Amino acid sequence: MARFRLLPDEQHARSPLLLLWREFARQHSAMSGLVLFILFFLLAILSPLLTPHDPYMQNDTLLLIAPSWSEQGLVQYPFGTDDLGRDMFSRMLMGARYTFGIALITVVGALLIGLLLGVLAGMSKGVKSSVFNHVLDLALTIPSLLLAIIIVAILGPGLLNTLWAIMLALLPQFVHSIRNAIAEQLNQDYVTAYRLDGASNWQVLTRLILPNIWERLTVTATMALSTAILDIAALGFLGLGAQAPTAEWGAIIADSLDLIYVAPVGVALPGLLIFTAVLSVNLVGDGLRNAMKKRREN
Amino acid sequence: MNVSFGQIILPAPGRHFLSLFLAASLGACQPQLPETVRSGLVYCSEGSPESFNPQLVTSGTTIDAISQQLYDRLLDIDPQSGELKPLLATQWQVNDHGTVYEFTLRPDVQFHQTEYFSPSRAFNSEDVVFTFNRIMDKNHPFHYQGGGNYPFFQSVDWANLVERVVATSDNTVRFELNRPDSSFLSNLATDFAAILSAEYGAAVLEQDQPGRIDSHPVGTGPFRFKEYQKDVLIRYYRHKTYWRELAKPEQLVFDIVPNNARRMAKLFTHECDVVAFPRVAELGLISQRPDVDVQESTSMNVGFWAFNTAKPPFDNAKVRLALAMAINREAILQAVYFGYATAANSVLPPTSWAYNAELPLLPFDQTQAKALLAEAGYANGFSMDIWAMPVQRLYNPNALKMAEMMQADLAQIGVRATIVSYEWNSFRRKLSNNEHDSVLIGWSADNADPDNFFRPLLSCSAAQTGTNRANWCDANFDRLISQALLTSDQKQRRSYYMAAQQYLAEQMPLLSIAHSQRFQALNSDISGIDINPYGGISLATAVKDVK
Amino acid sequence: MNTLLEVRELCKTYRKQSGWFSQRSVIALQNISFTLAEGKTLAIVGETGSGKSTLAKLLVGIEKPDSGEILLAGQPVQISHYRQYNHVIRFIFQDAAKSLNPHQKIGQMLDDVLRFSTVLDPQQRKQKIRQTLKQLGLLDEHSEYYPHMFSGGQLQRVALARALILDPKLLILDEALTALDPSLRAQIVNLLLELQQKSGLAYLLITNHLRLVRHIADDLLVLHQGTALDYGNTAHVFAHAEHDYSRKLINSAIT
Amino acid sequence: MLLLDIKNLTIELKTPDGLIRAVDRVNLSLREGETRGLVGESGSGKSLIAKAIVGVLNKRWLVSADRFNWCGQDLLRLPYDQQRKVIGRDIAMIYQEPSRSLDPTAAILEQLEEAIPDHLLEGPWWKRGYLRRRKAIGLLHKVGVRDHQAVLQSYPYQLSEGVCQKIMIAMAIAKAPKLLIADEPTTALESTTQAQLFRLLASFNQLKGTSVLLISHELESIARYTQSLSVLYCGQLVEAGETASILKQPYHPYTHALIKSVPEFQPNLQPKTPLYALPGSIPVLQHLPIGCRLGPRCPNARKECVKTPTLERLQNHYYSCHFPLTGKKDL
Amino acid sequence: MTLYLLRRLFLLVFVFIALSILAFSLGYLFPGNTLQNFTGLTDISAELATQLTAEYRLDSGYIQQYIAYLQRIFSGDWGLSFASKQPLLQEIKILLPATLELAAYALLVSFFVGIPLGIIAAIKPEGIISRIISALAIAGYSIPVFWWALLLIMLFSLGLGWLPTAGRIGVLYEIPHVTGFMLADILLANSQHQTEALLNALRHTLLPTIVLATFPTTVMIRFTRDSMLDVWEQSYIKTARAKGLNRAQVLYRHALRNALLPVIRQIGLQFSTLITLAMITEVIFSWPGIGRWLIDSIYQRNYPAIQAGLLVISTLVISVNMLTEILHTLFNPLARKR
Repeated sequence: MARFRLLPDEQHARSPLLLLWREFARQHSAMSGLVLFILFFLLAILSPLLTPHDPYMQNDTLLLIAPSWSEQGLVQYPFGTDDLGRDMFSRMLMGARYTFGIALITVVGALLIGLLLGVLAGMSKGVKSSVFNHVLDLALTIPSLLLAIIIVAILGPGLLNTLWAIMLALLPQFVHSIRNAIAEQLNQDYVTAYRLDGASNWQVLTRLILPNIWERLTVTATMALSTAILDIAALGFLGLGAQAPTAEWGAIIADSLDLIYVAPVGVALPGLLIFTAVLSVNLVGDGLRNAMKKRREN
Repeated sequence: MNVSFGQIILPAPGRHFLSLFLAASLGACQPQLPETVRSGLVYCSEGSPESFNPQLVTSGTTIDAISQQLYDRLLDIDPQSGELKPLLATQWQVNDHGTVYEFTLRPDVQFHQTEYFSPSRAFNSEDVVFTFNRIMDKNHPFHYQGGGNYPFFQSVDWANLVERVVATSDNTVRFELNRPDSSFLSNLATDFAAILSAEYGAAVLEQDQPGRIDSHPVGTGPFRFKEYQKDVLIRYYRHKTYWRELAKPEQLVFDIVPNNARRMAKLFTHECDVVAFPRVAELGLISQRPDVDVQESTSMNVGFWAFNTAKPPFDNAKVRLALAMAINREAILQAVYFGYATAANSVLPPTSWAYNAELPLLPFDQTQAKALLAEAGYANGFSMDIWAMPVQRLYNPNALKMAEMMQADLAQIGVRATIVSYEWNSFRRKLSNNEHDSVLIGWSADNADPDNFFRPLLSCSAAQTGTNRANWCDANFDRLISQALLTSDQKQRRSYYMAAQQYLAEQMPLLSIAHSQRFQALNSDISGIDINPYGGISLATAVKDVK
Repeated sequence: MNTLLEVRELCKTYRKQSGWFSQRSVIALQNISFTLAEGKTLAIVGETGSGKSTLAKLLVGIEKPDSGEILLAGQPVQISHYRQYNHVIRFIFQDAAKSLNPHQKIGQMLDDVLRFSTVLDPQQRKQKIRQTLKQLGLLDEHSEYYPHMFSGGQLQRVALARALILDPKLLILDEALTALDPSLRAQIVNLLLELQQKSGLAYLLITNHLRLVRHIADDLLVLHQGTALDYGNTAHVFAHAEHDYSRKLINSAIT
Repeated sequence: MLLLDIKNLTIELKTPDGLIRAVDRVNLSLREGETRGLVGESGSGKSLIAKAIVGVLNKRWLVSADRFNWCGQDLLRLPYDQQRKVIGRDIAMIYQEPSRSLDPTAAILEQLEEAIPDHLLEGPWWKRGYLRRRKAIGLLHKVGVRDHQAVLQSYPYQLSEGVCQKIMIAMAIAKAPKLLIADEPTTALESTTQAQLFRLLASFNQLKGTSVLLISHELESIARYTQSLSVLYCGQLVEAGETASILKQPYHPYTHALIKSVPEFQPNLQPKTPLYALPGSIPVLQHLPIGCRLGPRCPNARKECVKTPTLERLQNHYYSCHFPLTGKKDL
Repeated sequence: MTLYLLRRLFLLVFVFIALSILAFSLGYLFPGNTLQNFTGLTDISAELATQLTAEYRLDSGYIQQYIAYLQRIFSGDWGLSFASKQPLLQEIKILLPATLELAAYALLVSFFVGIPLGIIAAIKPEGIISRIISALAIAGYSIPVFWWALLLIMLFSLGLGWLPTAGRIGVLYEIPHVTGFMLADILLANSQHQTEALLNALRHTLLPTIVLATFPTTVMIRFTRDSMLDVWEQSYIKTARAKGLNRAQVLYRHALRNALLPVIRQIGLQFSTLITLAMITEVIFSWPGIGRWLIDSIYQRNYPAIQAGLLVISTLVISVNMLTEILHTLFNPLARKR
C-alpha cells in the first residue's frame, strides 16, 4: 500500500512521455546508442550525397589500396579500395543504406501490417481468434531466418526478395506482441471507462489503445530491427540476399572473405559496422525498457 | 588500428600461457597417432568429383581426384619432355599406314581388393577391350550407364576413328583405326583413358547394380577407394599390391573445400597438406610463411569468354568482336590473375609448338566496339547475361569478379549485362543445355597435342557433346583441324593450326583472355609431389616428413 | 418522490469453458429486484463473489442480463447505448488511478467525454469542464495535469468530475470509497452528500464497508452468492436482519 | 523492559533529484507484551518503519536513527550478519497481501516447516522431520485451520486470502517471536474474516505475551485491539500514547480529525450529515511543507508552525504540536 | 494434468498438420516441375511420369495429393535429393545428429555459463561486475554470428594456429557412423586410438560451440538477470528473509526456483534461434549438419531437400518448444492453474 508517489513539480506538467525521456536520457549507454542510431539513420538517408567516390566505380589503377592509416594508403581512400578498385569508404557508407536502411523499411513495413493484423486479432474473439492464434504460434516457432531462407528459396535471391522475406518473417512477432498488448489494454479499467464515456471502438483504438501501446511497440520494433539487420547481413553473407556488386555489409564480407589475408579490412570493417548498428539499436531498446521500468517504479 | 588479422601476434608470455592451457586441455599428443593418420595425406581440392570413372568426365577437379590415384593408363606422358612412356602397356607397334596399333600389356598387375570387390585375376587384355568397348560399342552393357556420354572421346571423334579393339592374346591388344590419327597415342595417354576391370563389370552386372562401376571404382592405381561423402571428402587407402612402388601415404583424403580462402586457412592450420589452386593474390603472403611452400609450373591452359553463337545476336561475328574489344583485358589480368598470367591472343598457350606468335593481341577499343555494334545493328546496345562459374580454376581464379569487371566495361558500350551463377554441377548441366548467352570458363590441356585445345573446345562434335561452350559449329574450322590430324608431319600440322588460329581471331566465337601459371601450395614437411603440366596430379609419391 | 431505477428479477449466469466440451455454469445473480428513488442512496453489500460487481456491470451495460428487466423512470431499457444512457447513469471505478488513461491530460479526458456524448461546441465544452472542476474543488490548471500527478484523493475527485460532467441522475460507486484513507474518505463522503442534497443525485453504493453504509445509505441490499438476502431501510436491516448471514456480516463490522 | 526503543528514526529515499525524507525523526517504543497500533494515511511512512525494523528495505532507502535498540542492542550498529540473526530470531512480520507473500512454487508444508527453527524441536535428530511436521500441523490448528492435510499439500494459489493470511501468521509464530509486526494484515480480506484475524492476533498477545505492532490506516479497527497507539502524518509522529486516552482526548489536530471523521466514533452523528474532515489533501513527498507537515491543512495553524514542533510529553501521552487542542503549552 | 497433456498433444498434431501443409504446398510454390519437386528425380521419362503421377495422386484434388504426401512422409519415402540422388531421409538421418550435437553443446554452455553469470549480475545490480556482465551480454547479443566466427577463426586458427577451422574431426580419422553423435561414435568405435580421436574431435568442436553458444548465453544472462531481479523484489522473498533464512538459503530455496522456471520456457523459445544460428555456424565451420546442407540445397536449387529440411527443422523446433513447455508446467504449480 505504502508505495510512494513521487510527483514532479506541479508548475510544469510532465507528460508520461517526457518522464520516459528523462529516464532514458539519464542512461549514458542508451544515449550513446541513440546518437549512433541517429547517425546510422542519417547515413542511410544521405549516403549517396556523402560518398566521396562512386561506390560502384571500378578503378583498374587503384586495386587493393591499403587503408590510409597504413603506410601504403592514400588519403583519398580512408579505408582503401577493394580488389576492383572500388572505394571501401564509399561502399561502407552505402552499406548503411542497404543493411540499416532496408532493415528499417522492413521493420516499419512489418510494423504497419502487424498493426493491422494485430488490431483485427486483438479486437476479435471466438473461434476465428483461436485458429488465428494457433497459426501464429506455428509461425512464431519457425526461426525468422529459416523462414526468410525458405521465402528466398521460392522467390530467388536478391535484396528486394530479402526485404519481403524478412518482413514476412518478422510479422508473426509483431502481430503477437500487438495482439497481446491490445488484449492487455482491453482488460484495463480505463478502456471500460472510456467506452462508458461514449467512445466508439475506433475512438477507443485510436485515442486510447494505440497511444498506450506504442511505447511497447517501439521496444518490440527495436528488437525486430536488430533481428532484421542481422538477418539481412546474414543472408547477404550467405549469398542469398543482396547480390554481388551491391554494397550491403554482409555481402561485402562474403565478397572480401577471399581476400581475408591480403585485405582483412574488407571483413573487419563491415562486420564492425553491422555490430555497431545492431548494438546501437539494442542499446536504445534496452534503454527504453529500463526507462519504462524506472518510470513505473517511481 | 593497424590490425592484420592474418597474423595476430600476441606477446610472448601470453602466447605461452594460452598455448599451455590449450595443450593441457586438448592435448595434441603427436607420437601416439595411428599409422593411417600419421602418414596420411590430406589434399584439399576445390570441388566434388562428378563420377569415379574418368571416361565420363572432363573437369580437371574430377580428373585430379580420381584418375591417377585409382587408375593406370596404357601409356604415360613424360612431364618434362612431353614424350610418351610405357605404363600398363610395356611396348607398342604401329603399322605403316598408321591405322593399326598393337600393345603388349604388363603382367602381374593387380586390381584393387576392396570391401565390395575381390579380384580373382590380374589385369589382362580383356580389361582393355572392356574399357574401350564401353566407349565405342553401343551394345556394351555399360555403354549407356551414366548417360552414354564420353565427352573427351566424343570430342576427339573416337567412335569414328577406332574401328575395333581386339584382344589378340592374354597380354596383347590391337587397336584398328579407320584413318591415321597423329594424336591417337597422346589421347591414350590422357587421364581419361583409364583402364577399368572387366571382372568387376561382370560382378556388378550380376548384382544388378551396374551404376556401382562408376560410383564404387575398382582400378589398378596406387590407391583404392574407401568412401565418398558428397561435398565433404573422398577417402582412399593404399593399394597394397600395387605393381609399382607402393604409395607412400597409407591413407589419402581429398578434403573438398570449394572456398578459396577456407582452403588457404586449412593449409595454414595444417588441416590440409596440399592445397590445389592457392589464390594468386595470396602467393606473396604464402611465400613469407616458413611452414608453407609454393610449387609453380607452366601449364597448358586458357581462360576464355565464350559466346553462345547459336543465339542471336551472338551468331553475328561483328557483335562478338565488338564485345571482345570492349573488354579491358589488362585490368582483368591485374585484378583477377594478379599478374600471374599472360594475355592470350589465341586459345593455344605460347608453350605449344603450334602457337601462332604473329597473331596480334586484340586491342581494347571501346570506340571501335561501338562502331562494330552499330554496324551489326545494335547501336543502342542490348541486354545479355554473363555466366560466371562459381568455382575457381587455374585458367580463371575468380570468374565472378571477372564478370563484374566485364559488366562495367560492357556498360560503356551500351550492353547491359547480368551476372548469372549457379552451384557448379547445376551450372555445368545448364551450360550443357546451352541456356547461356555467354560464359566465363576455360580449358586445361590433358596432353601436349594442340588438337586437345581445338577439338574439345570448338569442333562440331564437341558442340553436340556439350564441351563446346561457344556452341560453335563451323565447317571451315572443322575442316582445318581434321586435316591437321590426318598427317603426322608436324610442320604440315602446324600450318593448319596457324590458319585455324587466324580464323578464330576473325570469327571470335570465344575471347581468349589469359594463360595462367599453375600453383600448388603445400606444407613444407611434404615432399615428392610434382605438378604435371598436362592436368592430373599424382599423390602416390608424396612423403610426409613426420617429426 | 419519483422512482429513478427499478430492477426486476435480474439473472445472470456465466459459462466457463472447462475441458474441451463441458461447460461449467456459475450463477452470478438470481432474481434480483430493487428500486431506487431520485436523491436516495442504495447500498449493496456482500463479500467477494456475492455478485455485487456483476450487478454493477449489468446496470451500466458492460454486460447483458440473461433475464429480467431494468427500468429507468418506468421505462424498460437495454443499456448498451452508452452515449444515451450515460446521461442518466455513471459509473465510478474502485481504483480511480486505473480508470484514467495515463497518457491523457485530465482536460482532454473530460473534453472527450463531452465530445462523445454531447453536442456542445468547443467553447461550451471548455466552460462545462471549468464548471465541473470547480464544483469538485479542483482547480482550472488541473486540466493540464496527467493522472500520475494527482494524489489519491484528488484522483477520486477527478473520477467524480468525469462522471458528473454529464449531469447524470445516478452514480454507481463500485467500492470507490473503500481504499481511501479515512480523512480523504470523509472529504469525498461529504462531497457526495452535498451533491445529493443540491442536485438530487441518487447513489448506488457497492461496498462491504458497513460502517459507512450505515451513515450514508437510505436503503440496504445484502447479497450472498447471487441472491438477495435482506433488503430494506438501512436502519431496519441493521437492527432486524432476517438472515443469519446478514447478521454475521453486520456484526463483524459493528461490534 | 523496553523491547523496542527507537529514537529519531529517519528514512530517506535516494532519487536522482536528491534525498527525499519519507520518515522524519520518529520515535517508537514497545514494551514486552504490549500491542501498539501504528496509524496513518497511506504514504505516512508506517510500512517503511515496519520494514526498517525487520531490515528488508532495499538499497534505495537510507535508514538512520539516534537509537535503534532491540532488547538493549542497537541494531543499526550491529554487523549485518548479527543483525539478521537477531531479527530472524525475535521478530516476525506479516503483510497485507498474504497470497503474494507466499512462494507460489512451493507447497505450504515446505514453507511452513522452513519457518520452524531447529532449536524449537526437542528430540533426537532422526525424529526431526517427523517433529517438524507435527509442529507444522499444530501451528495450523493454532491459527484455526482445521483441514491441515489438504492445506499443507496445497500451493498458495489454491487457497483463499484469508487462509493464506492465517498461514502467514502460523509461519510468523512458528519461531515464537518476541515481536509480531502486522502490516495492514486485513486489507485484502473479507470483513467477516477481518475480525477473526484480529482476534487471533490478540489471543497470541494474551496467551504467549508476544508483543504486536499493528499497522493500519483504519483507526477504528486498530483502536479495538491495541493498548497503545502511535499516529503518523506524512512521515512525522504526531501523537503517541495509550489508545484509550488518545481516543478520549486527542491533543493533535490531525488525530482529532482522524477520530472525528470515522462515523463509528461519533455515536450521536445523524445519518447523512457531513463528517468532520480537514481541508486540502495530503502533500506529495517532493513538496512537503516545512515545519509541521500538517500546517496547510490545520485549522489552528499559525506562523510558528513553520518550525517543526518538538515531541512533548504529558504523562504517557506524547504529541508534537505547537498548539495542542487541550492543555497549556509553555513557549 | 492429463487433460493438459492431451491438449498439448492435440495442439502438436494441429501444428504438425499445418506444417506439413506448408511443406506440401512448397512442392507447388517452388519453381520448376511439381513432380520433380516431390520425387527428386530430374530425368523422368514419360511413362515413369504417368506412373508417378498416379502414385502421387497428382491427377486428383489437392486433398488426395496431400494425403498421399502424408502417407509418403510417414512411410519414410521422402523423395530423392536433386544433388546427390540419394534418399533424403537417409541423408537427413546422417546430418541431423551433427546439428543436434552442436546445438546441444551450445545449449549446455549457455546453461552453465549464462545462468550463473545472470545470477551474479542480479545479486549486485549496480556493481562493477554486474555492469561488465551486462555489457558483455549486450555485446554478445548484437554481434553478427558469422563475423564473430570469422574473428575467432582469425585469432585462434590463423593467428595462433591452435584450433582447426573446419569439420567435426580431422579428416584422416575414420569414425564409423553409428549414432551420428561424433563423441559417442568415437567411444563406440572401440579403436586403440580413441583418446587421440576424442581430443581431435574436441578441438574441432570448441570454436563452433563457442560461436553458437554466444547468442543463447547472452540471452540466458539477460533473462536470468531480469527474472532474478524481478523475483528478488517479490513479497515472498521478503517473507522468506523475515523468516530468518540467510541470503544463500533464500536464494536457493525460493528465488532460484521462481527465477529459473521461466528460463526453462526460454530454452524452448531460444531453440528456434539456436537452430538458425547453427545453420550459419555450420556453413562457416564446414560442419556437416543439416543447416549447411539446407543452405547448400538452396544454392543448388535442390527443392526436395529444402522441403524436407524445412519439415525436419520445424518439427524439431516445435517439439522442443512443446517439450520445454510441458516441463515448465510440470515444475511450475502456477502454470497448472490454467
